[in-house]
Amino acid sequence: MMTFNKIHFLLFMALILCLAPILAHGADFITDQNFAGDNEIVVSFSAPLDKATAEVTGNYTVFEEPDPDIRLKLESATLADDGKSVSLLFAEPLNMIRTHIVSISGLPGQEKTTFKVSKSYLGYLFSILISALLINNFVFTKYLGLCVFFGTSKRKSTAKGMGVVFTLVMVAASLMSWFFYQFILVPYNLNFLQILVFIGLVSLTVQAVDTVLRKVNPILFNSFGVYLVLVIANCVIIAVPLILANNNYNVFETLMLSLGAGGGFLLALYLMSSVSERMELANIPPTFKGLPIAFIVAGQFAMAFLGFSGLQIF
Amino acid sequence: MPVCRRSTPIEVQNIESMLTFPKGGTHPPELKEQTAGLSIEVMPVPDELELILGQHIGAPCTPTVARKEEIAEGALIGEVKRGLGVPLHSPVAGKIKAIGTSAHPMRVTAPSLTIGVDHEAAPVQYMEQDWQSSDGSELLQKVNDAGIIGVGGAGFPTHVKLSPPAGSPVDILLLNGAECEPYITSDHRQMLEHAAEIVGGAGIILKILGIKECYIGIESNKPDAIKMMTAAAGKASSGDCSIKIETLQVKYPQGSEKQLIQAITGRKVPAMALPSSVGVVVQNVSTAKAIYDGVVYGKPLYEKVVTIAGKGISKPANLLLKVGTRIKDIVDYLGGLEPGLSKIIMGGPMMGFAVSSLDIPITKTTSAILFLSEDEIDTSPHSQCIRCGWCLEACPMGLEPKEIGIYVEANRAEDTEPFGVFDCFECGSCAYVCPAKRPLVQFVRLAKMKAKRP
Amino acid sequence: MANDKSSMQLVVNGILSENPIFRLALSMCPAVGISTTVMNGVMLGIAVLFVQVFSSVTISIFKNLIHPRIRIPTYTLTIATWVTVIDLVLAALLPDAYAKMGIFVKLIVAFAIITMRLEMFACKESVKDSFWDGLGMGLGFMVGMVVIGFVRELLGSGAVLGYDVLGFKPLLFFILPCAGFFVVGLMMAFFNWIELYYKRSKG
Amino acid sequence: MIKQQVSEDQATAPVKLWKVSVSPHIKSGESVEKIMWTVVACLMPPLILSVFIFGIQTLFITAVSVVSCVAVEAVSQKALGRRVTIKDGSAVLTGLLLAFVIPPGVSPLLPILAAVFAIYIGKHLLGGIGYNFFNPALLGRAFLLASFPVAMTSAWLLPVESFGIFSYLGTSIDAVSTATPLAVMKEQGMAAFTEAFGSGAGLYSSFFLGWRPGCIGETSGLLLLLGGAYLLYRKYITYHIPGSILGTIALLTWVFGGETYFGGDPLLALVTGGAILGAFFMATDYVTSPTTRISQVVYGICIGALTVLIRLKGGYPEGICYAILLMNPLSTVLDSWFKPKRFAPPQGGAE
Amino acid sequence: MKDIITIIIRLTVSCMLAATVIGVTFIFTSNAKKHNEHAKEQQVMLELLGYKGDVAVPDSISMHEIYRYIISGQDSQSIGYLVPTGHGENNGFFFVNIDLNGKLIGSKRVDISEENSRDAEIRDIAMAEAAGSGFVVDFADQTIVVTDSGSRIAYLLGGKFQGFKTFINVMLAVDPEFEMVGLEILEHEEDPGLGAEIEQDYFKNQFKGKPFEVLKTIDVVKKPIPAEYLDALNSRVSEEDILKLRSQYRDQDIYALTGATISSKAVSNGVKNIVKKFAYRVTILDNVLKEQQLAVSF
Repeated sequence: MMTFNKIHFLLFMALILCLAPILAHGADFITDQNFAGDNEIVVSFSAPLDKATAEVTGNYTVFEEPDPDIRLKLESATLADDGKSVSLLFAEPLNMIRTHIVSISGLPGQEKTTFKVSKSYLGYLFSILISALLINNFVFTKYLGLCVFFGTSKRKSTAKGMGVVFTLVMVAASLMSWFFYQFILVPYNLNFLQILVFIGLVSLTVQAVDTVLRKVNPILFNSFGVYLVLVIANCVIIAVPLILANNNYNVFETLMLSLGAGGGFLLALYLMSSVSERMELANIPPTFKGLPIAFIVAGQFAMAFLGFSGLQIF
Repeated sequence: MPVCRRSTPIEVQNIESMLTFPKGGTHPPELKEQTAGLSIEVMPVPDELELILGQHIGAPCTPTVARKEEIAEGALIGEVKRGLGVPLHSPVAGKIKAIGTSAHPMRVTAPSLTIGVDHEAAPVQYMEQDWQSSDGSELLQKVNDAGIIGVGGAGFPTHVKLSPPAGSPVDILLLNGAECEPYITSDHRQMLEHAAEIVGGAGIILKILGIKECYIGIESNKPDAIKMMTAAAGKASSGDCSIKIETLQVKYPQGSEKQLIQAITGRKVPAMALPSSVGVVVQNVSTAKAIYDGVVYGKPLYEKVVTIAGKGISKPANLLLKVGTRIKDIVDYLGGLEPGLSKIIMGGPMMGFAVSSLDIPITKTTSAILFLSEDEIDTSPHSQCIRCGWCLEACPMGLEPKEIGIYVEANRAEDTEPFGVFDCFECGSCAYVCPAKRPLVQFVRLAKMKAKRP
Repeated sequence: MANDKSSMQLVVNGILSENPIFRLALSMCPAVGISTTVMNGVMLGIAVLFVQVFSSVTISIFKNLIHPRIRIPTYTLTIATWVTVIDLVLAALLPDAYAKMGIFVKLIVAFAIITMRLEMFACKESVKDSFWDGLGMGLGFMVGMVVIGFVRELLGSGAVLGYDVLGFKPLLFFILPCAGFFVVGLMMAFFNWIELYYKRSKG
Repeated sequence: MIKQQVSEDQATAPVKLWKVSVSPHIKSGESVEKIMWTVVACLMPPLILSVFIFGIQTLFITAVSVVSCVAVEAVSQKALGRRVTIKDGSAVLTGLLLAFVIPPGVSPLLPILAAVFAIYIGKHLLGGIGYNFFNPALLGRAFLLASFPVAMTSAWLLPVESFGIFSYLGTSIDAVSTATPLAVMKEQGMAAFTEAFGSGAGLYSSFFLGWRPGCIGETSGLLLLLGGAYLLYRKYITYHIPGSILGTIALLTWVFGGETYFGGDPLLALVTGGAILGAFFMATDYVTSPTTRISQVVYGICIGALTVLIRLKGGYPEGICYAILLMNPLSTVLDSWFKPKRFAPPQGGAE
Repeated sequence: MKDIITIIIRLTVSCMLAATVIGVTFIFTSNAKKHNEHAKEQQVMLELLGYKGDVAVPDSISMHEIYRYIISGQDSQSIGYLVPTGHGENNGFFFVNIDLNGKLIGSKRVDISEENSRDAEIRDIAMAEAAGSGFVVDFADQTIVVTDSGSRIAYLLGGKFQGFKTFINVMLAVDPEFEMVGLEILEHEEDPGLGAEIEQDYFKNQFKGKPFEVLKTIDVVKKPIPAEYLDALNSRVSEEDILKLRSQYRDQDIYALTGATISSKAVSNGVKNIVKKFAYRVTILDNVLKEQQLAVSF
């Protein structure tokens, strides 16, 4: 039963990986460009450059996208030993949340090459995933879905089942919500119906999964069916569409957010269930038995998860 | 679960190096110096013997004698009517005083025969008989008639062990001379003093089983025994049979059947299976000696070499005792108890049973009686498990004693099966190493009672 | 079941013996998430009170018209409607407080407590009783939130309702998000202890 | 008969009976107390050295920490109706380790609060020793870091010069505080690091000996290594956890820690920060670490990887404390994934 | 079958009822919401200018919004400003198009009301029309010029930059000489107790009164704030003393928050960049307006 899910999950991930190169667009001659340090941009080329032209700072113009009239002051341009990458050092620290536009003149073949430097989009997508999964884990740092979290984290098998069902429903519901939000609610100015539409879509997804599963794979249904009802009562499932509506995410970002949120929920459930099983064996004071101690342990988890705060992989 | 299952054919390990089992085990202090140098001493027969009717695993004997009946030395006094078992013989000439119950080391009481010893009767002389001409099944019958059981510990009827099921052909005989328990030196002394008989016994077993290969495993802390046995084995080996001595590393529980088989042959006996399933029969060296006596001289098993040691006894010794001798008589013979005595243990300190009374008689399987003083044993209270994992390290069976203990303490003994509670043979390695002094063997026994077999 | 209960009893029942946070342990997310100040507790409490009362009354009025097979969707619809209403109203009238509560106002729609009361109480009882029961539940939630908020605000920032009372900040820890778990856990234990104590003293 | 000892509860029995118990009747000489006090002893040299590095107040902070941990342990055990086991040294060890991971310039009041949190909430509410999921000392530290972020991230002191161990007494910590090497490296870059602490062999040796800003007990790699080596020799710990942690930190720092790939300084990564203290004394805590060899190695690798992740990309300069905390609850999971290898399964059984 | 029809009918009716309730609420609240939002913005701005609490805002004060757009053509870019012509009757905007070097490309009148200009959609359409076909317009930022009886007293600038965790969103006020008048942190996600202290008065007030010359090169120092200055920053001393100390520490860099150097540095760098960019642009815009003699409201 689990393999069934695993295969689907793997297929899904493979699909994302196939899509990845399409997202990572790049100019022909310039193979790579990104921020290196606080005040540094590194540009890589497919062929070695001439040191004489590459290190002339006058050949470069760099500005932030909204400020084409204000050129950033370049301190130096240094060609790497292999001649294939130039590191541009600026006098002032760069505002890295903005897209920077770099123009290089004097490159062979072209008079002027212009390209954008921004934090890598793929990295951004990944950081949404990691953020929802670890840094802003929906259970331990955003405090959502606690009722279901404490309800289903007693046994590892329950936790796994709940987590997997939850992630699947979450991805489906979020994508649908995104679609409705982007193409119906926003164009027709119906944003005030958000809550109604989103909760309706979630119920619909759950009902659909329920019906399909019952017909297609009754065995799977028997093991996961019970969790489907619980999914609706979980605030994470409605929080994700609300967040994506708030932040105006696009479809990939939505996908990443829902995957991260679901995965984070699964992770939290699994961690909690593994300690719950041990907690049952412990001699816990009677007034703390049950939920109070579960809360205290969850608090300890939340404290450990503070270690991820400020994590910026990209 | 990934499982490495190594079965036949055997990977014969380098015979020159010292062998041992690869996983687990501990090194309790050997403490054999007290008695290792003392040769076997025959203790005078006390006035009264008490023979427990159930000397071994299986059905207890039914007495074949009546009260007040006069019996001769070596006479049959008990027989197994139904089930698995061997007959019981009288160790002395005398008179049945009572058929009743006696204190028992494991159970509280057990049915027994009390014999008043006739000190006047002349000792029986056993004559050497020709056994070479007999075939396997005749020899097997003789082994049974002599009432021989595995004297090393569990007391499994030997003739059953020597007739393996048809489905599993046996090709190797192992004689267990490891004697890995601290204090005990009775097998050691047997090997020193009766090397030829042991090797002869091995020959008889080989003939019964119809095989040619025999290894005798001896721990390296008995170099003199290894030397004696090697010499004896060299003499006995011929084209028909090869008897080899294997030097084993000193490590507890080297003498456990499964561990010994793995150490010497590299074969692993599966859980809940007999050694014969991997083609091996294991016998204790003392059992081999008993078989020799029983087959060659027709002398039934009614005497036992027992190590008496510990700081709680005035004079440690290796005694040749009649089965049925009470501890009380031994204590009297050896000059009494010492102050500070805390526990009396029948068997080794790792697996033996603490006894509560001096009235308990020895049985065919008793290999030692230890009188341990307070500083030799550990009585400190146990604390909560700190999950150090030392017990996992020590367990030769790859079980998880810490989890068993934690579950039993939380009244969840019925959930301990996944941690392997039924594979445990209670060697006590885990409890020995436990820094929290947890009574893990006790937990395991409780768990075995409550958990369901898979 | 509750026909013989007076309106007062229904309200008290919601606040004490069936307190949604400490006794029923439902709708814990805001109790942990935004209970850093008393004000947040009051605001969200008002929102929940509004939604609970209005939903209970609505369902109670229309209880005979609701088809049993679409009971739950109807509840969800009702709740979502009233949540949207209070959401819009708060966003328009109290933008500051609304900003502090983040998406928790919208998340009232997924509160198990409200659906549960509709299912267990409002769809069977009279409009009047439903009103009082909804009031009790809402007040119970508010009381829980206020108590937690009081502890956290006092210990975390030395203030009550935004007014500095201690003059110093005892432990920053309490206004940190993760402290919510500890405070709620300890308070639940406290409630358990009171119950045990009460039972023991009774006999 | 001869002098018999009778067990107390059976004194009234008509027949004199001897003590009975389940085998084994002998036990190894090791005990929880012995282990704990040995670890405490191994931590003494770094503590004494820290007095000479950061001044006499470190001793005071440590004493407060140890005393409050022991007191909280005793009070909680009394209050919860359990046997008071302060003599087993586990509370002393927690107190010592707690003091070791806080900066030398903090107020002595901090460890008292942390002790309450670590011992009462982190340990005794969950069932006492053996049942806590997180290392109490590190939980205490995380609590302090959350509650007193300024003190915990800025009260670092420069090593005192010429045995002036009283020089920090009575001074305002704000005036003398400095930054840890890792913080300098993270926030200001390698150039500023070289400027502040020098470079070359002298840097490594002085860092290795402990002459650098840092937590009270983490600075002296040498003494901590000696302590760790003694624990290894006594077989109280095995090399699996420390080895895999330090190896992973070194490897990953070498690969990702520099300006370019494979340009990091693995040695520096080990001698700055609390890697050695964490690897030998924190991550090897029996209760919160896995028990089988494979899971210990996986656990160590994960801790090392998380440490490097937090150091290089996270919000804190040093990540080992949080890395260990994050892995602590996973130790049971790892143990259930990598069970000890059974002797042999039943024939024809589970395949 | 009949069941299903009933269910559908009942559900439809409930949905319609729900939608009605929500719709009515929306209609009633949307205007109030817009009004409140605008009022809140105004309040932040006025507070920045010093009209806090009881201080009444004089009627002579008025605010003028300048919107800046980037106009991208085939391979050229220019900056387009939407400058208000005045309030009330003769309201409307000028579209001023300036190339990257500060030369005027063209200007034209755009007829949208002040009220409509606040709606981003309407404004964007008007702007695109003004820029002509073949040009893409992108909104860049907006600046507010504050005048008192027709003379400029301050500019209000917004900005967003990288903090320690995520971005920091600020609004600041500078006087016509680009001396800092006030700083407000609107949004941030820094650590409580550490970076979050940038919200505190004692940090924000450090920027007050710094002249443009100092702001241009402002940096942070890792030293504790002197006690007397701290009191002044927290407004614990008299008004005169505050002014005295402010001028005393005028040329001093910003004292970094203990344990949050990165956040402090982010704010000071962000403020520096915002002010520098604005100073550069407003000079150019003023020159152009003067040359063209366009009658603007400020």
